[in-house]
Amino acid sequence: MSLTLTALVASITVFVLAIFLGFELISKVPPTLHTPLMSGANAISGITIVGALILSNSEFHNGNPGLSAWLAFAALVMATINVVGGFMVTNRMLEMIAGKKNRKKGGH
Amino acid sequence: MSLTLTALVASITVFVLAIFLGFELISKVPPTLHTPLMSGANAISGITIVGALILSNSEFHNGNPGLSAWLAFAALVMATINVVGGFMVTNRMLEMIAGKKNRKKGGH
Amino acid sequence: MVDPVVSDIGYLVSAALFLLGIKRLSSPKTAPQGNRLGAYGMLLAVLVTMAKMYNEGIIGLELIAGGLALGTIIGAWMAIRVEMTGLPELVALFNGFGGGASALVGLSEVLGRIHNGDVPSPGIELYATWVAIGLSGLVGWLTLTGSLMAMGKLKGGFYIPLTKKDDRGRRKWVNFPTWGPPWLNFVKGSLLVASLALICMTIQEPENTDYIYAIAGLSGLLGILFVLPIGGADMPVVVSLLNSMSGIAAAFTGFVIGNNVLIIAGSMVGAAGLILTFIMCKAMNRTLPAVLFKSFGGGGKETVTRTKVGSDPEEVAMVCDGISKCVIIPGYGMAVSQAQHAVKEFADLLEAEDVEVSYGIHPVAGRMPGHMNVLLAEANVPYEQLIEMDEINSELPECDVAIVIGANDTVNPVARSGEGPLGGMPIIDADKARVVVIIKRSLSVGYAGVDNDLFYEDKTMMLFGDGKKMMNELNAAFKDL
Amino acid sequence: MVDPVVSDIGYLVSAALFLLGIKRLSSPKTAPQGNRLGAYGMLLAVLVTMAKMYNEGIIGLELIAGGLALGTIIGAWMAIRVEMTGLPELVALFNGFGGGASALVGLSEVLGRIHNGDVPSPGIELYATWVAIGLSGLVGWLTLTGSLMAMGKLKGGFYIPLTKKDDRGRRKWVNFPTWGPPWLNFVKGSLLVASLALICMTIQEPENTDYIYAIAGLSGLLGILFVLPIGGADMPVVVSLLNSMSGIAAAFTGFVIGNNVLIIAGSMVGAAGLILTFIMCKAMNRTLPAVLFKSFGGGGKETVTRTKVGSDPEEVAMVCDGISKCVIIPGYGMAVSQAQHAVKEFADLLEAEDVEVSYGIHPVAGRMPGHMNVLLAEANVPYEQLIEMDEINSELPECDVAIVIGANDTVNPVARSGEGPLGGMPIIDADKARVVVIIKRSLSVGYAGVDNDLFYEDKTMMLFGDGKKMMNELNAAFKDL
Ligand SMILES: NC(=O)c1ccc[n+]([C@@H]2O[C@H](COP(=O)([O-])OP(=O)(O)OC[C@H]3O[C@@H](n4cnc5c(N)ncnc54)[C@H](OP(=O)(O)O)[C@@H]3O)[C@@H](O)[C@H]2O)c1
Ligand SMILES: NC(=O)c1ccc[n+]([C@@H]2O[C@H](COP(=O)([O-])OP(=O)(O)OC[C@H]3O[C@@H](n4cnc5c(N)ncnc54)[C@H](OP(=O)(O)O)[C@@H]3O)[C@@H](O)[C@H]2O)c1
Repeated sequence: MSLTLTALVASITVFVLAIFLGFELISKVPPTLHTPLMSGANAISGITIVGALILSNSEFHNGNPGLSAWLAFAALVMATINVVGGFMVTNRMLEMIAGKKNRKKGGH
Repeated sequence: MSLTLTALVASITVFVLAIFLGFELISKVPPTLHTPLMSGANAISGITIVGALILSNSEFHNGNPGLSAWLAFAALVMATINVVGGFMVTNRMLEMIAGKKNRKKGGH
Repeated sequence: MVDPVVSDIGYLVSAALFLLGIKRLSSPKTAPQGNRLGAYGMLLAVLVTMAKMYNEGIIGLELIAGGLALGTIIGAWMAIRVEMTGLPELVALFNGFGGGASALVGLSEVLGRIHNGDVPSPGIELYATWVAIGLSGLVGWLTLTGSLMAMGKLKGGFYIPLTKKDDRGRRKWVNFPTWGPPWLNFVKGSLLVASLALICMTIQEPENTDYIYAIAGLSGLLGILFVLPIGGADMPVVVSLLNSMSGIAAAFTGFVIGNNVLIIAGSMVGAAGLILTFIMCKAMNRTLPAVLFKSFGGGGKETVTRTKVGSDPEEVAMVCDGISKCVIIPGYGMAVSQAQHAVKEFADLLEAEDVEVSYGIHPVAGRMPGHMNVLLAEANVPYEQLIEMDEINSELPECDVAIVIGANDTVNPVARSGEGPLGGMPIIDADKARVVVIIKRSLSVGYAGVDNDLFYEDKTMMLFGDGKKMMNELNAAFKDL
Repeated sequence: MVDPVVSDIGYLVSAALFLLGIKRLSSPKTAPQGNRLGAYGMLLAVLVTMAKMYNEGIIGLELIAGGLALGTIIGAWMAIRVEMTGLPELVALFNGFGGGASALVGLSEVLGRIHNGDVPSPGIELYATWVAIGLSGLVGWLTLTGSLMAMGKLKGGFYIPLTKKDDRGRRKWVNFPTWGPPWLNFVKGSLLVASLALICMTIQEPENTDYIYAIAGLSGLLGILFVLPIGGADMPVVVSLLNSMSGIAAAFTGFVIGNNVLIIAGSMVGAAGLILTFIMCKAMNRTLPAVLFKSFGGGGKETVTRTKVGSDPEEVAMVCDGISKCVIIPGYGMAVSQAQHAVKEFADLLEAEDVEVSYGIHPVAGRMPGHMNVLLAEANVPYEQLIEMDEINSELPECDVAIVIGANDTVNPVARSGEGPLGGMPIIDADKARVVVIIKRSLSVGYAGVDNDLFYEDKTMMLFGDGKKMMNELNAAFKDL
């Protein structure tokens, strides 16, 4: 994983573009959606789970997990909680807000 | 300039992000600004001038410009017209629309 | 040879799904779909990573499977078990976990590299990686401790275990501290500068783990001090800001392990979270610096000295008989006592008598944005009857009875004076109605800790008691009329 | 060693400037700044490129300096010399140059590589580069020929040189053809498919230049056929779409030469241009497929059979004396005759008599969006007096005199019937005013080629003649009253 300058600059380019994109994505959010949006975005920031997965697999010494493997394991647990819990709880909130309306449409 | 797969995918990533960004950038434009916006964006698409510059410098054979150098030259002229003319004409339009207002504020 | 491209493209698709997810989450109709898209994106990213690892040979299978299983069980259990009133705390907690995970990944990477002697020689790789590790640690640990603080503040406090139970059967309750003298801002600034200096020093001595741990310690402390002075009422804004930071931490982690999807998703969440923070500040009528650097609200409860004679359900039922327009204004108390179903029943009773019923929803009623909407939707209140603040305020002067259930700050007329902790917050003008009925357990103050003159007005009838119980009694009384 | 990074960062900054430029261009207050940011971004990109070339050794200095100088002179000269009425054509022309430049860069690269024997062996590099070259050619040539066609159509036609001059001293004028039987869509489809097939074939035989030239030929033809069936009135939409394409072409060129700033700027313009295209369609009350695949408007002028007695300036001046509200509705004719200053003078005269004057601006009056605003701003008409269509329509029933100067389609009541080329286009309800004065040279039709019943109504006074001349005479008559 040796890092070249060009690769770094490419990563920075992606970083900058994504930041701009994030700014543009959200413009007007009705108050009802503030919490679900926050919660959903939070779940997405659990993407760090990818890093935790990779390190949980690589940081072994002679087949035994070392300190850093256990740290990666802790990271994996935390990230998974964040991801699974985050999306589920967001879903629950949204079902409360929007789901009911839909069910009503069908029912009445 | 040998192209690796990783570099290609990185470029595609940038491409996709920039397209999304372009979509998000413009949401509501008052009719008055349709033409200046079109004209300004057009000037920006003259960025191909960078490519024309690079090729105008590289496509030489034994110090003499070959066909492809002349093509690059033609591209350079066209792109420069697009860029210079485009920004100037946009500026003229905008001065008509906005500049007058400002001058008025100062004047009256 | 083709494999890495497939996985890169998989990551790109998952980034696009996140993007669409965030976008859809911000509009009412598409929000559930947005959340699903985000989840699919995450699933894809995990699967792609697993496939990649499988290709390269899995050595830590137990660790991975165990971690995923454990995290899934805990996360799902928390998400299912949580009560609606506990949602904001849970979001804060999850957010802290996200930040912590990013910090841990960075830590794990640096320790692993040092242990394996894989520290790059001075040059661009060392600088970039170590700076990214330092920054992901700084932002990540800060997010973790800050979010835990925020969670505590959102709960408002905690019961001290083992203390004597009072007459209502509850143990001693202490409020979560809110404390922040002006000089604390200097301390916070110094901590930040010190952490950044430490990051520079890690570059000089990349093998020295002390610096890494010092960064963790300082930034953890910074997170605590950051949230300490902020009042509970401002917590949603703080959580949103911390959410933005956990995104940034993930993006830095992406630089550490050289993965674009982390960079894209993380920085997108970081930017979107920041915008959302500003939007929320605006909805609460505050500025971000005011929220962050001036302590406010949620702290010491004022002692109530004035008194007011309570009314009873029968009297209120009589007042409500034969009116033509009633506005119900719910607040945090309705959420705590789970009174929404009883409220809906009351509204049905009134509507059967041809009374026009609507609900006045204050944007920050309850403890999280949209709290009331969620609860009332759960009780099947038609969406059209939920009226936003500005609109209901123009209707209230023609309203016969305003029923305020468990709300306090959001109807406190002192806000109009522009002074004190509530100063300038827009409120629902309940006091413009002909008669105001207020259902709460006592005359005590609300979140911001400010006394409410509305209770003592002549046109106000106080109905003291638990929200749900009083609503049920009111319904019974109304049926008996 | 550090140099390439500096230049990469320079490119990144310039991409960010483009981004901010586009964003600011879409809002009235920030638009001039947006344009400037875009120009700075371009300047930066050019400087960075030159610095990079300087580092690597400049060999084509004469070529580069000559090309830049020539392009700058021509571009600046065109931009300065153009009259306001000619703006849309010029934008179309510039756009075509942009597309052509991208196509030429691709062509130059591929010919250079073949000549130098630098064709990669089959593999990812060959595929990616050759596909990018093919696509940049396809889109680029199409943009070039399509934009030239669009330019011709925006002019409306051309004088045939060397023909006999008529009594007004003008040579014979032919309209630009608009022709598109339904089967033409099949032809266009086949051309597109054939071009794509050719791109696939270039990968098989990368050294075969015939394919490259064939792509250029086919896509050039495609551009012509693409614009041929579309009526002049829809040209701004087409130019906007072509603008989007020239951005895409630049992005593909970025893949060819492996430069991110081209990719970012190009694809951003491509996407933003597409959105703008939809916005413009909406403003003209049409859908994009309807614009592109059904021919409409701008074609054959109908012969006028009915007659109407003209009025004279003195009569109109008398009608305008003592009224209280006057609405001026300008159109293309005001632009052609440069009557805006005379119009403003007339408005001043009326205002001196305490008449309330406002201007009714139709979104597609003239030949480009915002055409009227630009002209009237040039004549120092206060911005507040320019009223948009919907708003002025609610005022027109109380208006004493509506002065229509050089407008036709935009006030044609037949649009309300929903039939014919104008069917469904929202119009300014000039016919609701008490008296309508129409200033134009004849009874002939406007852009869409549809006869206008408004001319023949009793309340309508026709003032036949060149717009500027008639306005000046009207001003003189009004002063003489
Ligand atoms: N929505 C958000 O995003 C958010 C987040 C955090 C903080 N805040 C802040 O929270 C406040 C919200 O205002 P609000 O008017 O909704 O609530 P509030 O001002 O906090 O008042 C709630 C009232 O409900 C009463 N109550 C508590 N439990 C009850 C029960 N079981 N039955 C009946 N009543 C009960 C309490 O009085 P008794 O003790 O006398 O019963 C209390 O005065 C604002 O200050 C806002 O800034 C909002
Ligand atoms: N704004 C845009 O984006 C745009 C772009 C392209 C096309 N269009 C289309 O253009 C039309 C615009 O409508 P419009 O009402 O502004 O214009 P119009 O319908 O094209 O009518 C203009 C009228 O001005 C008269 N005129 C021409 N030269 C004149 C002169 N020197 N002095 C006085 N009158 C003169 C012409 O009549 P005489 O020959 O009798 O003088 C003509 O009937 C719409 O159909 C629109 O869709 C708009």
